[in-house]
Parts: sequence; C-alpha cells; structure tokens
Amino acid sequence: MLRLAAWPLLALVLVALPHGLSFSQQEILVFLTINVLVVASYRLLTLTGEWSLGHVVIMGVGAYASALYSKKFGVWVPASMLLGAVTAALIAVLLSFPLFRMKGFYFLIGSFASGEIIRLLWKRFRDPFGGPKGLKLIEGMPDFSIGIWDFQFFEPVSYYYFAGTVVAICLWILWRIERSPVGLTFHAVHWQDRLAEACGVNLRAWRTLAFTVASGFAGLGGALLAHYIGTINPNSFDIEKMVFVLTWAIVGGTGTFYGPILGCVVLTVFNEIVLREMGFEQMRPLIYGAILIGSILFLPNGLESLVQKLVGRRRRVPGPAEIVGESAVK
Amino acid sequence: MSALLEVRDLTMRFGGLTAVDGLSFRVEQGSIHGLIGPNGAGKTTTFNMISGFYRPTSGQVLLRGEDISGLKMYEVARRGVVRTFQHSTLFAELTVLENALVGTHMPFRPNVFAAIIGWDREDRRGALARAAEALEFFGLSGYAGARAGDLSHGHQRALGLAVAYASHPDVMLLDEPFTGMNPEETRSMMALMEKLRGQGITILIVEHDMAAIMGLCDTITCMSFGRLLAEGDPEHIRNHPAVIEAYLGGTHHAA
Amino acid sequence: MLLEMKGVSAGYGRAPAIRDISISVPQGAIITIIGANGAGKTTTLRAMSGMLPLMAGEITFEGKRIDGLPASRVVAHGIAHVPEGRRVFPDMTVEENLRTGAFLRRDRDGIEADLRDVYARFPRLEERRRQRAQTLSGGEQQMLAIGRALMSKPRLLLMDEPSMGLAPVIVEEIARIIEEIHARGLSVVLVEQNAELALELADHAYVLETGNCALQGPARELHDNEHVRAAYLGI
Amino acid sequence: MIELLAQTGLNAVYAASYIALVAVGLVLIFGVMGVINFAHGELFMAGAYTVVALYASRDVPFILAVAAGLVFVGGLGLFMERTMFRPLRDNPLGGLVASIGFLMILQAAAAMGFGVRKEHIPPVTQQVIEFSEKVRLPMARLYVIVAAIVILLALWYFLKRTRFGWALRASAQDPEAAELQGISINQTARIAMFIGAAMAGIAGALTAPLVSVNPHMGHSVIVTAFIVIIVGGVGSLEGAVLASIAYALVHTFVTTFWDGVIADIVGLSLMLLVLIVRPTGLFGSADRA
Repeated sequence: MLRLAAWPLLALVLVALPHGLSFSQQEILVFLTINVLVVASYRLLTLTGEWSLGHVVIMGVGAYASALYSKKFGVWVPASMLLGAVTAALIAVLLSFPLFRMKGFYFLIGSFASGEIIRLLWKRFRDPFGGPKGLKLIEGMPDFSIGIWDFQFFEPVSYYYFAGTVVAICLWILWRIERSPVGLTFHAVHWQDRLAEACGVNLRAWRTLAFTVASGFAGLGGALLAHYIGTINPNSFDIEKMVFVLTWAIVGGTGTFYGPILGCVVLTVFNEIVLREMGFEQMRPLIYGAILIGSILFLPNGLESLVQKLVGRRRRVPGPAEIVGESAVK
Repeated sequence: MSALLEVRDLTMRFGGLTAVDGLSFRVEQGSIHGLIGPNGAGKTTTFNMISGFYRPTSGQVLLRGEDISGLKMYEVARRGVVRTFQHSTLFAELTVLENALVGTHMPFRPNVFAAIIGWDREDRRGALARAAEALEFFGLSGYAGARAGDLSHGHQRALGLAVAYASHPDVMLLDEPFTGMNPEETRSMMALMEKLRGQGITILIVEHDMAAIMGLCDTITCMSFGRLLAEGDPEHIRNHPAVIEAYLGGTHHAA
Repeated sequence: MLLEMKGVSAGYGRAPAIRDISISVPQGAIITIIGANGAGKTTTLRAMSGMLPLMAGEITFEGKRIDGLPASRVVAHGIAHVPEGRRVFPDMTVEENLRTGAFLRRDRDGIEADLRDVYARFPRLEERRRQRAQTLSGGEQQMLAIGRALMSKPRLLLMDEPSMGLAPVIVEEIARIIEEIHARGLSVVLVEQNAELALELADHAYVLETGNCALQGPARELHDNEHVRAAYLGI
Repeated sequence: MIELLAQTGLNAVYAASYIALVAVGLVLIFGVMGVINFAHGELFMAGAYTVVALYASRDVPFILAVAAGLVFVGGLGLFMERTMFRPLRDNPLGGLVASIGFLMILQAAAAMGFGVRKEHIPPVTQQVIEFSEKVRLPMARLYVIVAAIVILLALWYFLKRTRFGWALRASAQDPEAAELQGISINQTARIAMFIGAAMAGIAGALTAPLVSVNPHMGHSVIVTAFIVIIVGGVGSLEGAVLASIAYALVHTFVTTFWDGVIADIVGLSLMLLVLIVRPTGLFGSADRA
C-alpha cells in the first residue's frame, strides 16, 4: 500500500519542488536533473565492469551534435536532441572497436585518450565546432502552450518540467534494461567474463551494447544541457566534469540502480547549500577530490550501503525472476 | 557409435616450449571420455584448445566433421560444446537461480528492445523453466535463492555443471571436476555424470587423478609431456606399463 | 623440534582450505606432505612461511612464535620457501636472482662464499649467470629457485612441487639435490604431487585429504601402505 | 631547411629529456605498486610551484629550490603511498581513481595558493649556445638535458647494481616471490613512490623557468606521459626513455610544420594504435592489469 502511494507522492514533490526555490536554485535543479541522467547512464556502462573516463566527452558529442543539427540544418529542437543522442551512440560504436580490445587499466586510459582526441578535434576545427570558444546561441526549445499553461523554455521551471519528463522516461528504460535478462547478462560479463563466454555470451558484443546504450543516454543528457544553456565549448566536457560524475557514482555506490543517483543528488545539494552558502564554492574541486578519496577508502560500497544498513536489507543484485512475478522454483 | 569430436594433430607452442605436440584422439558420441596425465602433461592446454580459449599453433579440432579450431569460446559454445572451469568458477555474487539463467543465454537470447517494451515475456518464462529444470537435475532446487558464493564446495561444483547443462549442450567439457572433493562428494559427482550420459550428452573429462575416473570412463586417453601415451578402456590403461611409469615418476630412484 | 605447527586452519575465502593441521619438523629431517590436487598442500606451506594468515592454531620455529609475522619477516628467522611454479624473477639475470635471495644478509664475505657454493653445486647456473632467468629451461629455473632460497642461509627449506612439469631425468637430478642439501644438515618440508618420489626421500610423511590430515607416519610405512598406493597412485 | 631541422631536433631533445623524467617515474610507480598514478602531472606542477615559491618569490638560489622541489614532491609521493595506495593495494582501479581525486586536490590547492594566472619566473641564465645564426640552444635548456641524463643514469645504476635496486625490480616482477626473499612490499612501495614522485617534481622544478607555470599545466604532462608509457610498453623503463625521444621528435616536428593541436592528436592516435595492436600484456612481467 505504502509502495503504491510512494510513486505519485514522489512525482507530486518533484512537480511542486521548483516553486519553493529561488531562480538560481531552479537553474541548479535543471542541471541536477540532467546530471541524474548522465550518472545513471554511467552506471549502465559500469555494469559490465569497465570504467570509462570518456563518458562526459560522449555527453559532449550529444551536445555538439544536437546543437549543430538545429543550427546548421534547422532541425526541430526535440528531433535534433534525439539525433544528438543517436550520434553519441554511433560514435560509441565506432570507439568500441579500438576500446574493447582493452580491459581494465588499458580501457580506462584508452577511453581517456579517445575523449581527449575528440576534445582536441573540437578545439582544432573552428568550422563546424567553433574552436576553443565553442558554439554559441544554440537554439532553445520552441515554446508551446497546453491550454492553461504556457511553456517558455528559457525559464528554468518550464525546462525543468520538460527535462524532468524526458529524464524520468530514460530512467524507466534504464531500469527496465537492468532488471531484464539483458541486465543479468551484463552482470555475468562483469563477474566472470570467461564463464559468461563459455555460456555462449559474445563478450565484445555485450560490452559494446552496454557502452552504446549508456552513451546514447549520456548524449541525450548533453543535448538537454546544450539547448538550455545555449553555449558549449570543449572545456564544458573536460576531465574535471568527468571527476564529478565519477565522484557521484562512487560516493553513491555503483552496486545498485539508485546509488549513483543518490550520490548525485546528495552532493549537488551539499554543494549548493553548504559550499555556496558558506562561500567555499571555488574550493569545490578540492572538496570533491577529498570526498572521492574518502569514499573509496572508507565507504567502498557508497552511500547506498548506509541506506541499506538503515533499511536493514542485504546488498543484492536484482534478477529477472522477480519481474516475471511468479517463481518457477519453489 | 561415431566420433562426435575429434582432435587431429593438435599442437600448441608457447615461445620455445611445446606444450602439446601432435596430439590426436576421438571422442565417441554418447560416451564419457577421460583425458588424464601427470601435472604438466598438457591436458589443460588441450582442453583450452578444444573449448576455444586458445588458438592451436597447428592441427584441427573437428566437431561432427566441422573444423572448430581457432573459433572463439562463445562460438564453440554455440555449436553445442560447453565447458566448465577448474575450481569453483561461478558468478559468486549472483543467486543460484541467476547463475542457471545465465546458462540459458544461448537457447533464450536476451534482446534489449524486447526487454524494454516487454515483448520477451515468453522467453523469460522459458528461460526460467529451463534454469529450474537444470537446478532440479543437479539437486539444487532448494538453494535457488542463495548467493552462489555461499554454497558448499560440492554444491558449487554441481552448480557449475548446472550452468553448462542449462544451455542444452551436446558435449560437456569438464575441467578437473573432482579437484578438492572428498570421497563422498566424488561419488555423488560421478553419479551426476552417469545421469548426464543417460541424457545423451557426450562428456570429456580432464583429470589429474587417475583413480577418480577409472570407474566412470568408457575410454581414457593418457598424455605425457604433450604427447599421447596410451589410449583404451580403463582396464587397459591401468595395466599399461608406460602409464604406470609416468605416474610413479621416481621409479628409477626407488630402485 | 625445529618447527611445530599446531591445530592450524587457514584459507582464502571465508571457509578454511585446511583445518586443524598439526605438523612437526624435527631438526635435520625431511618431512613430506602429499595428497591429491586441491587437498591443501600448498596452503599448508604458505601458512608456514607467512604468506597466508592463520584462522586458528599456532606455529613455532626454534621455540619462537612465527605465526602472524609477514612472510618477509619469517625469512629472517631462517625459513626459505621455494614456491610452486619456481617463481624466479624473469627479467633479472641468474646472478641478480641469487643475490636477491640474500637480500636480508649484510655479511658481504659470507654472501660471496655462498654464491660460489651455489655455483659449485649448480655449474649450469654459473655458465648462465648473465642470462635472464626467463631464458632458462624449467629444470634450470628450479635449480635457480633452490639456489636463491639457499642464499638466505636458511635452517629450514620449504619446497612446493619441485618436480612439477619436469622430465624424469631432471626430476632425478632434483631428488639428488634435495638429498645433498639434506646431507649438509638442512631440514626440508617437501610438498609433492609425485608421492612415490616424496616418500622415497622423506623420513616422515603427512597425507592430506580435502584440507584434513588423513594419515601420517614414517615415510617407508606409508610407501608400502596399500591404501596410500590405491588412493594416491591410482594403482 | 637544414637549419630548421637542426633547431627542431634540438627542441625535441630538450622536450624528450623532461618527458623521460616524468614517464620513467610513472613507469616505476606502476611497476612496483601496480597503480597508474593519474596525479603524476600534478606532481610535476608541484615541483614547478616549489620553484615559484622559493626561487621566484624569495630569492632562494635556483639549485636549492630545485632540491627543495625534489624533497617536497618526493614527500608528497610518500604521503600518497601511505594514505591511498597502501590501503587500496588489492584494488588497483581504486588506487587509480583515488589518484584522480588527489589530482583535483593538488590542482585546487595550487589555484588557491597562487591564483590561476600564469607565473612569470625570472630566467636562470640568459646565455645561449649558438651553433649558427638560426640554430641556438639556450643554456637553461642544456641544464635540463644534462640533469635528465645524469638522473636517468643514476637511476639505472641504482636499479642494476644495488641491493635495493634489485629488491625494487624483484617486487615489480613478482611481488609474492620477492616477499619470500625478505623484501617487504611496503618498503619497496615507499622507495618507488618517493623516487617516481621526486623525478616528476625535479622535472617540473627544472623546467619551471622555461614554461608557463599554472595550476592546470599537469594535464598536458600526464597526457604526454600516458602516451609515452603506452608506446614504450607499460612496465619497461628503457622503453619509456626511447618512447620519450620518439614522441618528442614526432610532436616537435608536427608542431613546427603544422600546429600543436594536430601534434597532440597525432600523439594520442599513436597511443590508441599501440593499444589496439597490443591490447593487453604490452610488455613483460611488470604488467599486472
């Protein structure tokens, strides 16, 4: 009964949320919404056990692509966002050929290197990427109205509703994937790749699948960002941003679906309330670095493990058996 | 009976070292075939070449006449030759049922789009039924919800077989299945293999321990230093002078 | 008693791989531990040399407790461990490998004398002293591993499967070396898959079975024991 | 044209010398500890800022400032070993991520302590060796080259001829077998971390007057070092030195004839290519990924 009520209640809170906030806080809320999508897609990538340092650059690919489609070819913005996501996914497929010949360290360094190459290409080629200054005056979402409510998307509240809806749908899809046999196969690839291969799993194909899907959602996140802030440049997607994503994921804990989201929300709130209010905002990288190290050393399973301790549930990986509903095994 | 699996002139060199040297033998359909030899004889290397983990330097692995040497492990698996691993290689973090479900990957291939839309309900049911069947077969039904890493040693070994069995294999390659088992576990494991043979599954066992598979195998191939030493039924192998010599090792010394 | 292992349990995961093992090594003896693959022989040896922390039990060497010490400290007490698979340092020369064996020693002259001694014992190593260890044959690597262990001037030598993967002729030679080392007054604990060889060399033997000590006794008796022959030689 | 080639060659030799110092330190740390130190570029930066703080701001003689940089950055290395890499020894990927966190801390600390502007450091010497009108080698660069050669030779001697050098190599090749010889992993890890970090620090300190010192300078250094250690074969010190020379030549020439960004792209592509051709187990035994 409580569970049934929980979702509508959460939705209500999320809808009401921006109205109690200041303008700048509403803007932060938009960024937070987008970041939730990025970090949740990052978790899908880590399901197969590989940690990429190129995820934020892939997000940038979605941002650049979507901005260029709307700018150069006049594509309707929502469509260009989708195309941006598809482009990011396609770039990921291309990158997977070199990258998935590597594992562990080499994958990490390889993903970092490919990300750097992409960023350098943006920097080097003024046409079409705008060089170091990047792209400006990116088209915003076209306004529209449904009866009583006018959506003007330069306003953070409107954009928050739009982005929130998109992100909610994406999270639902990510959740469906993870709790399906597909998700189980990802876990299998992670925990014992050789045994998985002996079960007929084409490791390369499945790693590529996770990487591609994750990259598509990250690209969509980038597109959502680009059309809101209206200007992007190569440094919007540098290693510092990647460290933020890593920190959210690790602080939250990558063992569960909600862990990274939790990490993202908690650290963003911490950042806004504690750091900004106390005037430590420019110490943010330092504090994030310290938090990152601290959580690896002292909280290896992330915040989620604290939550689970509180709720008193054991860490577990969800399986498809629960989705079918009835267990065939008594 | 006809040869289901055949190894022809198989050779593996690592740098200057020849681990397997021109090995040939045939595994008959529906039999339990043992591959034995002292430590370092090249059994595991041979096993890894058959299962696709290594690409042989030269020679062939024929499955129903088709050359499968050099194929990747998952490609070999998809042709019906499924292997197990030494020790208790399992998805230790997943539940017993989930382990078996991964085993059903080949008959019920997951699809990401179907999974999102929800069009794979039939496949999920089928996979679950097959996984349950595999657990039942190996007497693990009672542990379906347990974490695989928490099982006892004997149950972990059985689960390893169940995962392989869940994929409907024609040939099962077992890598030292009796290692670290007490006599009682060994006996029940032997019974399970007999049961598998009863289902028409061909079994190739690689084992260091001669005693364990004497009573089980129809045919035994004995290797030593990468070469074929002797082949025949257990009685023949037991009394083969070269085999005894290879196993006792220090006979000169004793004399 | 040189080394006394009492009621030791140890292992890698949560469950111990060996349970309640007690082994005594008298001064000047060769003790062997035999058993099937996975019976816990190597685990026992690793527990002795401090590579594996104990879950229960204690180990004393020359009357001093050594359990709980890290492996690098156990060496200092006079126990050298020749690990399974030889584990020579592949990219270092033969001589560098040997000198690394004397890492804890400061007596320059003593080290040089022992180095000459090892070369005298293994002329083939002297011929290859500038070669990288990687380029040696299996038998030569085994000799190097033994030589390296001797360089620490141990009073007890732990040997893990010295015959593994070696041709019968080489195994003969290794056996001769073990006897020679023993004749010089060193005590040896020998873990072997090759039970026949081990029982020939040893004074006293322990038979492990899935982590428990199933049988122990004078090596000669075990050698002639029908049960042991059936269980471990498969004859 | 010949003169342009000669000048570019000289520039490449200079670049190779400090890159080699950084990369060899990184390889040493990876070999012994099994961890890729992402903060290595920031250790270089810390060395440079030591010179800013002592030589440029407080008139400490340059050579003493460099020595201080060596000690300070070596100390930072010891701190990292004790607080991060030792507790995370069984989790090399965790060690790597922790070093990324440390990178952020050092960068932010430099920005807060010195500001984000570029530092101007008075030149150590204005002398220039003129081979011809267009081929010139500033003395300051020659110092870096000579220092790099001396340091690398000293390291080579240490590793090949001394007890602790053997211990370090033994630990890198087989940590467990090394432990059985009485070599404590903690000890070798400390030595490797100190030397590795100090080499990055001294490279940063020596080149400080010749480059623009700023809190973000570590980024291009670590990217370069990654390229070099991958191309040279992870775990191989000789490979790292050779790859430094090769990379410096390629990068300097491409920069001279096209531009710097293209040179960076070429370098990174080269590294990806090596990773593709030899995806794992690049070189020998120090490779533990």
